[in-house]
Amino acid sequence: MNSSVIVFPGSNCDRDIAIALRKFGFKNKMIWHEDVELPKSDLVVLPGGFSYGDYLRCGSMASKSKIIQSVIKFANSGGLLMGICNGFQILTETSLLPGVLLRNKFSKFICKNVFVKINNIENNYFKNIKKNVLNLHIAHNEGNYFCSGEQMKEMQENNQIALLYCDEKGEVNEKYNPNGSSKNIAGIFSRKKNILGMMPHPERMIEKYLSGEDGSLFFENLLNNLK
Amino acid sequence: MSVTEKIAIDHGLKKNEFKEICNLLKRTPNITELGLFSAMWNEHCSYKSSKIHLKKLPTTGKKVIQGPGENAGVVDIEDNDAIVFKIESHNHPSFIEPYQGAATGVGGIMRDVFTMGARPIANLNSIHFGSTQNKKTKNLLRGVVNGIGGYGNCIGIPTIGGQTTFDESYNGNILVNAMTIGLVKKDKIFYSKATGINKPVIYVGSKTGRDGIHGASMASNVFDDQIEEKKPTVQVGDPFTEKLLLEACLELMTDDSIISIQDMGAAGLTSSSIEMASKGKLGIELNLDKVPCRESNMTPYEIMLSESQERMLIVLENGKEEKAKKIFEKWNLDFAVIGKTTNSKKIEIYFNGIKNAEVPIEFLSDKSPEYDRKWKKIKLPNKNKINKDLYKNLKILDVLKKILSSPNVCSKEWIWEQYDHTVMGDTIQKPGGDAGVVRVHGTNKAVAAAVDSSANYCFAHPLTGGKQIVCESWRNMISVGAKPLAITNCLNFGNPEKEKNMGEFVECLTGISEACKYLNYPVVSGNVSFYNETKDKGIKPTPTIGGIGFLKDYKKMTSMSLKKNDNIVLVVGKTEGHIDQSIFATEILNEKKGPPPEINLFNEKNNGETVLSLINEGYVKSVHDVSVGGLLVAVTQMCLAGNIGIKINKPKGLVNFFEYFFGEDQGRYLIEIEKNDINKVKSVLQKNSVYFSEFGTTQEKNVVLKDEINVTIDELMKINKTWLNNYMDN
Amino acid sequence: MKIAVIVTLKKDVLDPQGTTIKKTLEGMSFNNINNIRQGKYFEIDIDEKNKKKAEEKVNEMCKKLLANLVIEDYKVVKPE
Amino acid sequence: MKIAVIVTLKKDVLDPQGTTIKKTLEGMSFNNINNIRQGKYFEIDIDEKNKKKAEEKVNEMCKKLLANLVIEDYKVVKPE
Ligand SMILES: Nc1ncnc2c1ncn2[C@@H]1O[C@H](COP(=O)(O)OP(=O)(O)O)[C@@H](O)[C@H]1O
Ligand SMILES: [Mg+2]
Repeated sequence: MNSSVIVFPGSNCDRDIAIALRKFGFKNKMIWHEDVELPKSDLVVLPGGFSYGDYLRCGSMASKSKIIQSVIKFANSGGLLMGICNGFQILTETSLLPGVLLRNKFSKFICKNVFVKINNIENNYFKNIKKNVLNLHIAHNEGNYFCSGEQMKEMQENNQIALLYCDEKGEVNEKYNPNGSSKNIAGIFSRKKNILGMMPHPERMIEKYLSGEDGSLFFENLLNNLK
Repeated sequence: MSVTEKIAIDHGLKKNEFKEICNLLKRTPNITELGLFSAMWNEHCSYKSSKIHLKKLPTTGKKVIQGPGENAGVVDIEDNDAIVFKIESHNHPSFIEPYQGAATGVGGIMRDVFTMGARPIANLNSIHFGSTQNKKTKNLLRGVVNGIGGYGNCIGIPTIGGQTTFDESYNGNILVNAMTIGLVKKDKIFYSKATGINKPVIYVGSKTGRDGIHGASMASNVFDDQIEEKKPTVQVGDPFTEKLLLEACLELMTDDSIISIQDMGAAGLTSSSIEMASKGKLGIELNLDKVPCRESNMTPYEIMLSESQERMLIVLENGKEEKAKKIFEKWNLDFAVIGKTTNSKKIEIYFNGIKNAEVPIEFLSDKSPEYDRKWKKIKLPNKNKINKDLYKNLKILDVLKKILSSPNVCSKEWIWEQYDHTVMGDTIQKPGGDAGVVRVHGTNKAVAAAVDSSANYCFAHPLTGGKQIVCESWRNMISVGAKPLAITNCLNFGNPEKEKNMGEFVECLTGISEACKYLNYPVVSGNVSFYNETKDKGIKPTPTIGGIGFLKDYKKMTSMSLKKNDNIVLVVGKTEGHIDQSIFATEILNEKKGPPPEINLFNEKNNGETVLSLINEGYVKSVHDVSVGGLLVAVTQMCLAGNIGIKINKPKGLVNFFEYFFGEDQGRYLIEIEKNDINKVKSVLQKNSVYFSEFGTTQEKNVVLKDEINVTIDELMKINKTWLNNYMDN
Repeated sequence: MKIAVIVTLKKDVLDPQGTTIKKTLEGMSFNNINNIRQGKYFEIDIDEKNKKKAEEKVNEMCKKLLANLVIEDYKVVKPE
Repeated sequence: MKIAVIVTLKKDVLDPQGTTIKKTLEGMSFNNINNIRQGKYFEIDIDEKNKKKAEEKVNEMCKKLLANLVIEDYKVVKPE
């Protein structure tokens, strides 16, 4: 399987995600934001970090970069496109995903482990996954998901909600919401479920010596689904 | 404008210093030249009060590749890998503008590290604030934490540790010390010494603005009522540009285009250009018309003294300009050839085509003043005869709870959760433990790091305090299973022109030096920050030690979280119940007199090395050094980290429980051992003449001491974690 | 010519920063604050002498980059 | 009563956000931009009917929290 990771000035989880992809068997290429062409890919990833310093609005300037037109084309033709953290913010700024990620509720950067419940497994990302609650890591300042009432309704009707903040047992409750996201949303899909945006960083959880191993589960499963 | 003595004095120079400058030059300097002298001769750049004392520090060792004198120190960690690290203060700016002050502090120290060719792999910080009752404290703390996080998180370097204290002596002078650790290939280290003449001098990074002019002289002065007027000297940090600068520099460093490289830190273009030339015994010619400026009409004086951030000065090999330019353009950074090296041994500055300044380099560096300031010896205080009746009304559990929720002991999670501590995917020990640990990417090796200071001990007796902080740093390395390698130190003191402060400095340094020598824990870099004083009120002496340790195999790392029920916890090291200067004495009894706990370097070394060998043999399931708060606080921290309880043995003999449980005797560790291994471990300890005793047995839940304590982990956890949250969020 | 823009969050969008600032101010004993909202202010110096044309350009900048119309409103104003 | 405040960076102070925005706009082929500076806009709703008093209070808030006079200037204005 071929993956491509787009590198923007200020991306800083690009190496981490590349390592994770390779560890679980993807062939990966790093694509510079000023490139115009996307190589043939089975998966494209917009990595975490602070593209353009997170200035103006997180992801806003990356969404105007040269490469982004090819990324949009790729996604519109059904390609798998995943945005993690800053990548998720870029996806909403390009309108590939609905809504927006606001400043965290208590106006604080949060770096910690959280539990998320997988809300929809009928897609290439989570089909066949062995757990329905994952222990993942978040590290962000703007992860407070917000969208209009209409958009929310539409997402719910289309089953577009991917991940929800919850407790160990999968109970979704405002108590376990780290950043104020509407409905505890930690990740969402596009209508066709080929685009996934999520705040947690599975790439930081790929070894027992790191924050945990549920990221491994995610990547192994993703690769199997694509085979 | 012709320069007068008054102008020189306004620049922070002393009368006799100005006279000396005129003597050296055999004329009066012009204003640009005066700017150069004032920048290079101030305390911050010249180390004029500290130089003669810093020479005492042990700075060499088998693993030391580069000691003090470069942008950062370098130590060997085998297989052609080396660690570059340094700590630096940004105290004065942070008090004036906490966000930007702290942010640019982090930015500055990272540049010191990647200047040497190293990719930063971890950040730490040591921050000290005034009393929690002080009105300013909360906003200062919030601003500083936001600034440190804002900068470090953006660049994508994990912040893996730090230290936060509150004490009213910092009411008017907070301390912000930032440390960075970088990884470099041993044969790819870059230095600041320029060599060769007629080599192009390159300016890269952000444009030069009027920010921060006189920052270095601000750091060389006490605060007074006019503090407001000094404000314009605060710089604004741009972490985004720093990230680009980091990537661009590392890209250029892959071949041998660079002869010498130096970040523009304090005193900007002045100190960077002069240092390069001085180390190479060369001259340097600068054409300021070529310097990329943000504002029009900047004068040579302003350009030379600007402390705009995110800039570097590079001496390139001839013919490499085009290649270098391409790289910096790719990263959207300014690039300009602004001068060349010469054999004149002078700095020559041109502006508008005319020579604007000319000073022999030597006058600015080697001939800078050096003072042997008067200092007063500080006697070891007598033991405080605390009336034992004071203990009678106290309950052990209440005292424990009070200490766990006191500002200086409570959990600092509120702070470190705001720092990205896992980015780069190699953090194997997060903040909250004895030391942060990151793996050396792609290998089995790992590096541990911690920052330590003990202002109360140093205040009570600087010599002992100086030893103690080195020992504590050493213990923190051992506690994560790392071999202590070397340290960097940030020496935060008051006004050196006062004998008492200078005495504190000299004796702390003597203590540091003795301990480092004994423990074979050399000092490879550091920074001095004097004049932490407002309206005559100085801070307690606060030297900060940034320690580095090495793990050959990261899988052998230990942590302080208890692992399993029914294991034995041993106290290693002797408990005598030293109460003076302990948190029990100062916070609970409100007794501030007496000496700090004594340091026995022999025991320190012997205990530490024995514990480390037990760790390496795999016997130690968890370990924590015993520091502020004593045994009971230490064991509680282990319980909270592992979510496991303990049944504590009653101490034998006629000991006073308060002294036993809350005394702060040094050189101690708590280690968790499986019952199967206990005899073996005891025999190793005995063989090495290490004092130990059985402290308790782990159990499923609750911390229990018969007749005195029976409390759940959850309750203690809540007490420990909520204090800072409540303080900051309400 | 200098032109300014004020970008504000739409009314029904949560403003965590505003809320935090309000709380902090209350902690500093400023009472009677009903609400605080934080927005952005831009001052754009543009090489265009015709005011109408300049404003048109700025309007376009707002739509394309400076404001996210999903959550924000913007208004072109006279610079302060 | 609603009062607004505009906080801007002082003239000589670096504005990394403004600089980055300018570059991005140029990349989107907006030419002729001489300069962009980004500031903050606050809308404060305060329980005080007397305009002068309200403004006084807001002035104090600015000095104590909303603006850092070391690097920023502020101006109390009419809300948009
Ligand atoms: N307390 C100290 N102990 C050891 N070395 C020190 C100490 N203070 C400063 N140094 C060394 O002196 C040199 C100059 O320090 P400094 O001016 O802080 O560096 P920079 O110019 O990079 O900011 C550095 O090599 C530093 O490591
Ligand atoms: Mg330096």
